[in-house]
Amino acid sequence: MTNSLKIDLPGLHLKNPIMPASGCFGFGREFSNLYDLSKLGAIMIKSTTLEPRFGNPTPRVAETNAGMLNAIGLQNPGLHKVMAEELPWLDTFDVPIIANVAGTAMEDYVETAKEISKAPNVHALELNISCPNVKCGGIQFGTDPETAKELTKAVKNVSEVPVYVKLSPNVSDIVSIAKAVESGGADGLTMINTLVGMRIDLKTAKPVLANKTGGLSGPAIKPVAIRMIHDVSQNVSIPIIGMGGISTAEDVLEFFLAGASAVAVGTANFVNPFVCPEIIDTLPELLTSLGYEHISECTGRSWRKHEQYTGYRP
Amino acid sequence: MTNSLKIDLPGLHLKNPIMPASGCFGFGREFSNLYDLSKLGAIMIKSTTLEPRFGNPTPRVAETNAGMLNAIGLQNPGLHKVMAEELPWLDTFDVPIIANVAGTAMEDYVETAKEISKAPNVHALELNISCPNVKCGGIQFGTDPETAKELTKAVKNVSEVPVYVKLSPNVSDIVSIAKAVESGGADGLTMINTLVGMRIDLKTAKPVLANKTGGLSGPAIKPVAIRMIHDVSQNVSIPIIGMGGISTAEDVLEFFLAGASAVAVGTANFVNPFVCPEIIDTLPELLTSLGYEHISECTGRSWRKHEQYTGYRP
Amino acid sequence: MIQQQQMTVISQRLIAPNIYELTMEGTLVSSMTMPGQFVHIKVSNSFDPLLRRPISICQIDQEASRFTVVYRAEGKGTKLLAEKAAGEKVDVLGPLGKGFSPDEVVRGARALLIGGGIGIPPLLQLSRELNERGVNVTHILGLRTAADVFYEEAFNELGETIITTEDGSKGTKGFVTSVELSDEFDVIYTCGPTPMLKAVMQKYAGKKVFISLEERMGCGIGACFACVCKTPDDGYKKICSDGPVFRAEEVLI
Amino acid sequence: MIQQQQMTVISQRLIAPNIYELTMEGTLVSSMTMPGQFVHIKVSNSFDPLLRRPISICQIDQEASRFTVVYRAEGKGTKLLAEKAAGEKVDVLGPLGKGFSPDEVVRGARALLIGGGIGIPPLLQLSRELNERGVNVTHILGLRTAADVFYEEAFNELGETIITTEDGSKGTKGFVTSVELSDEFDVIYTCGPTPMLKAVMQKYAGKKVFISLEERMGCGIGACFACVCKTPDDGYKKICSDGPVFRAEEVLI
Ligand SMILES: Cc1cc2nc3c(=O)[nH]c(=O)nc-3n(C[C@H](O)[C@H](O)[C@H](O)COP(=O)(O)OP(=O)(O)OC[C@H]3O[C@@H](n4cnc5c(N)ncnc54)[C@H](O)[C@@H]3O)c2cc1C
Ligand SMILES: Cc1cc2nc3c(=O)[nH]c(=O)nc-3n(C[C@H](O)[C@H](O)[C@H](O)COP(=O)(O)OP(=O)(O)OC[C@H]3O[C@@H](n4cnc5c(N)ncnc54)[C@H](O)[C@@H]3O)c2cc1C
Ligand SMILES: Cc1cc2nc3c(=O)[nH]c(=O)nc-3n(C[C@H](O)[C@H](O)[C@H](O)COP(=O)(O)O)c2cc1C
Ligand SMILES: Cc1cc2nc3c(=O)[nH]c(=O)nc-3n(C[C@H](O)[C@H](O)[C@H](O)COP(=O)(O)O)c2cc1C
Ligand code: FES
Ligand code: FES
Repeated sequence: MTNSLKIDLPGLHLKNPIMPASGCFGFGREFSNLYDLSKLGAIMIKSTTLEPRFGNPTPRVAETNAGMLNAIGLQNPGLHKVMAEELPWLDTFDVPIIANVAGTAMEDYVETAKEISKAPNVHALELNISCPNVKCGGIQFGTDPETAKELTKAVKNVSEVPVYVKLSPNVSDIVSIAKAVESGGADGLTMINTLVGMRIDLKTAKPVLANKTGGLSGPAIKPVAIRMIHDVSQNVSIPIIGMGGISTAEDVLEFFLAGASAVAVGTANFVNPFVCPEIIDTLPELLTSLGYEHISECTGRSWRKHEQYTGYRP
Repeated sequence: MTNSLKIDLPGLHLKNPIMPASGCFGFGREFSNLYDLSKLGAIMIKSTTLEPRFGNPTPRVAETNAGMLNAIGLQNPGLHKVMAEELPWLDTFDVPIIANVAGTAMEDYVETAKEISKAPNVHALELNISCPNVKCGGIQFGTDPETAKELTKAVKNVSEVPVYVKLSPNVSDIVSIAKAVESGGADGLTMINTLVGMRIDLKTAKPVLANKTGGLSGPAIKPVAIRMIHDVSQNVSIPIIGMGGISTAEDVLEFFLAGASAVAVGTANFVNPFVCPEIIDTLPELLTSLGYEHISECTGRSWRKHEQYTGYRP
Repeated sequence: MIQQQQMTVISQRLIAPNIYELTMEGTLVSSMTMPGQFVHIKVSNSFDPLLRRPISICQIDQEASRFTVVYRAEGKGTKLLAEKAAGEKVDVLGPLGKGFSPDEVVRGARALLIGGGIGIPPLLQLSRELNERGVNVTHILGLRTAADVFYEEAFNELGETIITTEDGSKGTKGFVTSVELSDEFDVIYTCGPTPMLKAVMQKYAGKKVFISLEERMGCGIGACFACVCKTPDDGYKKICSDGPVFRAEEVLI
Repeated sequence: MIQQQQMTVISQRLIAPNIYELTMEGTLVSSMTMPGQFVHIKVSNSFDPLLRRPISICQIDQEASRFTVVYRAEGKGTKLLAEKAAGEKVDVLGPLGKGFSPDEVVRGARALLIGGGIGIPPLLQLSRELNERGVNVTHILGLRTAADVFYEEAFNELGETIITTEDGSKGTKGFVTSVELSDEFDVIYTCGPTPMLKAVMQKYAGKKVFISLEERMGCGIGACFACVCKTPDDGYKKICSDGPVFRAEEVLI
């Protein structure tokens, strides 16, 4: 039955195409108390930077209508500790790791990518060029096509595993960024990161988040993610791991129809910590009920001629 | 009491800063059966183009989590009929009209703006350079600063009334567009128009909207609007009419604190057709409860030194 | 006059698989004048679901200030509506649109009412009003299968009632257009899925046919241009305010 | 073990202006081991509000598989929670975090429990467990005004209970730190708004003080880094999983 979910992507042989999104699952320790992590298709670990980062002051999250803002600020224990403690611990599970790499300068990215790609259970990198919550680094790499391409190239040069680039939705033309990144040698795309947003507290007249702005995630942004994946998937030939507001098996399918070949679940893990295994369990039946034999048949079906294509093939 | 809501903006002497947003109120006829339009601060009429437009095929709307997509496609009876029938009818109410002008080429915009600005009850224009739902025209004017500036200039040249430019949120850097438009002579900004989004029907595997993509509006986009108004208001010295997800008096205040000097209500009119008069009635009490004497004290308070400023002054 | 009112749920019951009958009470009912009009229902106070749901008026009881709708609980909004119990409040905007005008036929005339699935309910109030005006009414009600049939008795009391089911488990096997009647009718009223409306229009071409249309709606009152359909003269009609009921010749579907 | 469970509402009542006491039943209760832990409640099935709400456990009844929370209905989520009636289901994730350890004191020791406002409820279960361990407990409960006082009797039964009100309408006028006690205490437990915690830490500096912290939360289980606070050694603690209860010296507030 779950055979209908098996997906191969560059570097990734996934038992199913469902994985927690970076930053919404830490390094998996907390969720390992709730269910067996081996059940997941993959895990996108929290953005890792060369040096440890404490992140932004609190409050770091705020609720919005059908969404939330976060400005964690890439808190993480740094490359060394992730290599020494988190990845070996994760290796006790039968699940490939996608290591999310962030930085503030090209050199950071390159050094972190080079090292972390050597970990035996890291099967792919996710290059975070789209974090809206850090002063320098992150998002400026993701809004200019040329810079995005250069960074991709540099990281591809040193990485031992395929490189996926995580795109920002805060751009006028996401297709041109996607194409630039593809021409820089990216093996795949992950999209979307959060939209920049803000909430203001009426009583204090100040932004709710200490960082003022934060990244908007959750069901509210789903239509934006769907649109961007729909547009990008028609213009690149590398696979897309889709994310942005996924909470149900139906949502997963909507992302596939738009053009995704796998998906990640972020915010929904906070609402229902069992959401990933629940989706994995219900997806096969949903596929059957809609007449599909394998989920890969769905990829891009909203715009492809059906005959033409049955999902990304590596 | 409602004196706490009186606001003056270029061309506009408003009894209160609450107005229906363009496209969510038609030309007011339907709502006039529900309440007295003279109660409103102003009315932003449906985008008017030189020639009549039928718009896009149906379905034209789709629901999303805490939001909706629309792809009406600027259906309107055209300049001539708006001048001959709609504006004279609206003149029977004591309410200033902000005429929203759209087009597909610079000349259309200029000609429509020139004519419609002559109507006695049109006190300002709103230049729609941000409609995501028409093939050519609209949004491409709103994503390139230089084009936006040129169009603003051209329209300013011919308009008999102040010109507000409506900005698109689908850009990498809204501040640079805002500045360009200001340097082109805009008297004010209105923001934000809708975010481009999509929904896909699982059963048909096709986009729900006939136009495929549509504009996302409603509470879901409020944090994006707040952030953009917060950023833009610190970088221009023309006033902003804010919109995007407003449903309550509290929302109105959040927009003012972010940097708006007046607000428009769009999607919420569909959920509660009485929302505008209800907000106008409850706003004074909310202001009092938070210790404000006049709503103009709130403009930009989330980022201004309090002493420095007490709202936009013409 | 269109009103927005917190109406009180009097009763809610399942009358066929996933089909609910909901009766509500409030002064808004006094404005309900035409069968075939609809109400726009906000099913929860939350922003999710955000939009109102258009549902046709099925029965009106002016004396008790009550009206009834019948709907299929399928998507998010209608499933929430199905949870409302007696005593709870529901936010109703209405009555909206222009319905079937029973004035179109005179005493003694013959009317044929053709309903398909969830298009059947609005024909009940219409049939009652036609009966009151002394019109002779025949009904054809099309459903998928025997279990889906509802209101058969209520229609039977108002005139001859022919049931069709796609699987033949009850009545005539096939569609509403599979029924051959020898009588001549002065007017035909029909409500149901668009393919059915088209088939009915074709079968009864040349007759005086009234159809009730559906479209995705925003405002429901004619302001947003979400629900337009084209007309033969290259113009358009808004289904929510010019309709949902039209003369077959008026609109292109 | 952390569980997610649809728990059944047993009772909900208003015990002071805007303050509700909610009792729920389910097997999840069997995992509740430490006073001061909290649960993360999803107040509706809708995506709006989206996030769970962290609420402290106030009373645990293992025999009946029931527990009680006391909360202020102020924002969107807690107002919806206040609408839940007996028999309804509520989605609870818990128990979460590390609470007050009653093991820190020995039989015959003296403990001072200081609660402010909505920080009072978790001290009730703590006081009970301290009493069971033969600890001598004194309570100081700070509120704004007489009408806001709740659970006075319950605390009285467990030990000396001093009420303070800001307006002096009941008990000592002022704040919890306005109370001067001649006794020496072996341990102090406190829960309430941050300014109060700071004042208590200052007044009882040098003592063994346990504080319970609050912060905006995402996951509630330690995975998202939303709720961190700094520690004196330049490290950090996650309030949701390392706390919410800390030794005063452990964290910088
Ligand atoms: C004038 C009119 C009268 C109607 N009368 C009835 C009736 O008496 N009984 C009944 O069961 N149904 C009726 N419908 C259809 C009913 O409106 C939809 O079934 C309902 O809106 C679906 O909502 P949902 O929450 O189940 O689905 P969702 O999938 O959650 O709906 C998502 C969005 O799509 C819209 N939508 C989905 N399906 C339809 C549809 N078929 N027509 C219009 N909008 C749709 C919803 O209103 C909502 O905005 C009528 C529709 C119209 C236009
Ligand atoms: C560990 C812990 C234990 C708590 N125990 C209790 C308790 O026993 N009784 C009680 O009344 N309150 C308690 N609180 C505070 C309670 O969580 C908030 O009052 C509640 O979340 C506010 O939700 P709302 O729907 O009323 O407000 P909204 O304004 O709708 O909340 C919006 C968002 O902000 C968050 N938020 C708002 N205020 C707070 C706050 N003070 N602390 C944390 N998050 C907040 C909400 O969780 C939500 O995500 C506790 C908080 C924490 C962290
Ligand atoms: C609390 C939080 C922390 C996040 N941290 C990261 C991060 O460290 N790196 C990253 O690439 N994305 C991060 N994201 C973005 C998510 O991975 C994801 O792209 C986004 O939230 C959209 O998906 P969702 O709507 O399912 O949450 C974070 C999101 C949230 C909500
Ligand atoms: C159905 C619909 C039609 C719209 N038509 C127009 C339009 O014709 N011209 C325009 O400038 N904006 C149009 N808008 C955008 C709104 O004016 C407004 O900028 C946007 O919806 C955000 O506000 P809201 O979230 O309050 O709806 C339309 C929005 C909707 C929902
Ligand atoms: S639904 Fe708005 S015009 Fe018909
Ligand atoms: S709330 Fe997620 S780490 Fe504490």
